Amino acid sequence: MAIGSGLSELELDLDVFAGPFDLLLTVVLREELDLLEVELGEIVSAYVGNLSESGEIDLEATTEFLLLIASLLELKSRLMLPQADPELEAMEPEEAVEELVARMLEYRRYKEASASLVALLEGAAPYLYRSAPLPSELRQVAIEAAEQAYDPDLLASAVGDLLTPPEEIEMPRIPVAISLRRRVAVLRAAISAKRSLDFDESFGSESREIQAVTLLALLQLHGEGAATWRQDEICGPITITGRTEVPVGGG
Amino acid sequence: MASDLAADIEALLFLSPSPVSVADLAEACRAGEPEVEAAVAELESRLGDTGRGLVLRRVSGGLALATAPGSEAAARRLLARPRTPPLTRAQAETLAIVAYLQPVSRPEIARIRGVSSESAVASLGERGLIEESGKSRFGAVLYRTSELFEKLFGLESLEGLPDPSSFDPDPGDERALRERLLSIGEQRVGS
Amino acid sequence: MASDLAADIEALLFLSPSPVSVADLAEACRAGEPEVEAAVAELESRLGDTGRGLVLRRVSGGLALATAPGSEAAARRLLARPRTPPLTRAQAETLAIVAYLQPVSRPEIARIRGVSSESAVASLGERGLIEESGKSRFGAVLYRTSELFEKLFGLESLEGLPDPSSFDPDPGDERALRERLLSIGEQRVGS
Repeated sequence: MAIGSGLSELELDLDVFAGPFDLLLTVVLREELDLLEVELGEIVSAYVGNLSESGEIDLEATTEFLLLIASLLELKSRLMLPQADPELEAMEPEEAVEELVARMLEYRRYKEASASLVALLEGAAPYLYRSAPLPSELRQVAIEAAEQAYDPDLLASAVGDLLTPPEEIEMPRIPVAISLRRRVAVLRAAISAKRSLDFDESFGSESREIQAVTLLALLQLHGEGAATWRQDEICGPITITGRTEVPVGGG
Repeated sequence: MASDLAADIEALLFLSPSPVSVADLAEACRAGEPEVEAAVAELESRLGDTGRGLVLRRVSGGLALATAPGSEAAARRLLARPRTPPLTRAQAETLAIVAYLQPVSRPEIARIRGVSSESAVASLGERGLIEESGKSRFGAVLYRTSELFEKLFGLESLEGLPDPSSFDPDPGDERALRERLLSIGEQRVGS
Repeated sequence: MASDLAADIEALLFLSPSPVSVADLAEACRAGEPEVEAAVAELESRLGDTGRGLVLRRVSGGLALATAPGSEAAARRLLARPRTPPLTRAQAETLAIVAYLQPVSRPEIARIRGVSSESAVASLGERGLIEESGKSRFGAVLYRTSELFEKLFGLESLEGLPDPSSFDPDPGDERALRERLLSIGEQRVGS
């Protein structure tokens, strides 16, 4: 069992939350923590750090992580977007709220269902069933009465399946750590130098992972009101613009 | 004749290690299903008499004999078999998701619960309540509930699970939740 | 009171796979042995009534419930018929490993399949397709296929198992089947 990359082992130490990653979205879904307070970039860095330390990848645990972090990112980024951007109409905060409400309601449904299952189990517990081997006279007859019911090729083909090596899954080589803070600093410097820049032109030569974290940094600057961007078509060029004149909090 | 059939059915249910359907009882007793149904009703009412130690249960798609609840304490003392430990919160939530959405993969369970469900899935498997049921398109193992689950939870079939929509909060609660979240979002966007 | 005790005793004898002594019954029911004797007599007379499918037996080890004579034919039709529902993928893989590599231990099966195979082994055992065959050097239970297995697959002997090479993705590989399965199983876990 490769548990080196297990989510339960990813310990987080954030400003608003300390504990296993495992718990984080649960706490958000249970409304015990405001998602807007959570620094998601730090979680990604911590996970990537863990992954490269352990050197092992448990595919299922990694899928779980990606699913969980992706839904956190989506929810948070939608919550953070100002209402005013007309070109980003598709991402109204109302929609973010709808998404989060839907997630919370879905979780609640199964939480309630689990309580009813526990009650069913409790109600059925006093009924005990017999568990005893069949009397020998009934067991012996079985062999004589048995007729062919299965095709032996079933076994040969199962062995064939077992002899088939699992598909090689290309795992990206992840640099030891990509610091979100570092990317925020790089992005700030680039904006203050040029005020407006093209994402591909400035960061296109970096690795995909660094580009991804730079996008996270952009989200963070956007949340602070320090930068905005346009992308006129899906997968088209991204233009980043600094907005030094409107810091959040009116300072 | 009818009483002989009821006796045969009691004997078959006593011997059978798992619940037996009316169709299988009919075939084994060389009787029609309506006669079996009638004999089952007769057996049930006889078992319902005061002072009886056994009851008839309809579980997991068939009929089974079980001990009456009043004898549980004595039975557990004799067999030195304590009640199985209650489900933890994580196990109960995971089991509910598997029961309603089966077949379902672990990443999907994690998505709904917002938490990795590796150990809950493993312990439910160990308790025999869920079992593997093939793989998803992406190669993740899929899980479903077992026959033992239906037996231990007293369900005749999965149809017997309570309607999940009965667990949804009333519209007032839902609206309050939505408004609260929206106001948080607006504060944050801070104009 | 006496009838409650008779009901408890009926429940206890129903659950116990082997005969139970009066002393053990008394202890489990928290009653005196004379009361238990009286309740046993009451249960026996009640079971003697017409239409009951169960009888009380006094055997060397104590008391036991058994089926009343007259239901053997129906029991044989219901239970002496091997259960042959389609094998799940987990069961087919596990059975194939046991068939081609026997004797083989459960940990070895798990290493080849890349997942714990507890429930597949248990259900194959319950259906009589595989059986225990001693222990390995390390104390793990070893499994082999049963005589019933050969009958249900229409095999004269294990020599008749089909050659898997027509399903083998790499028939040129000269290594022994066990070695190949184990090494590919390890890749499966590692991925």
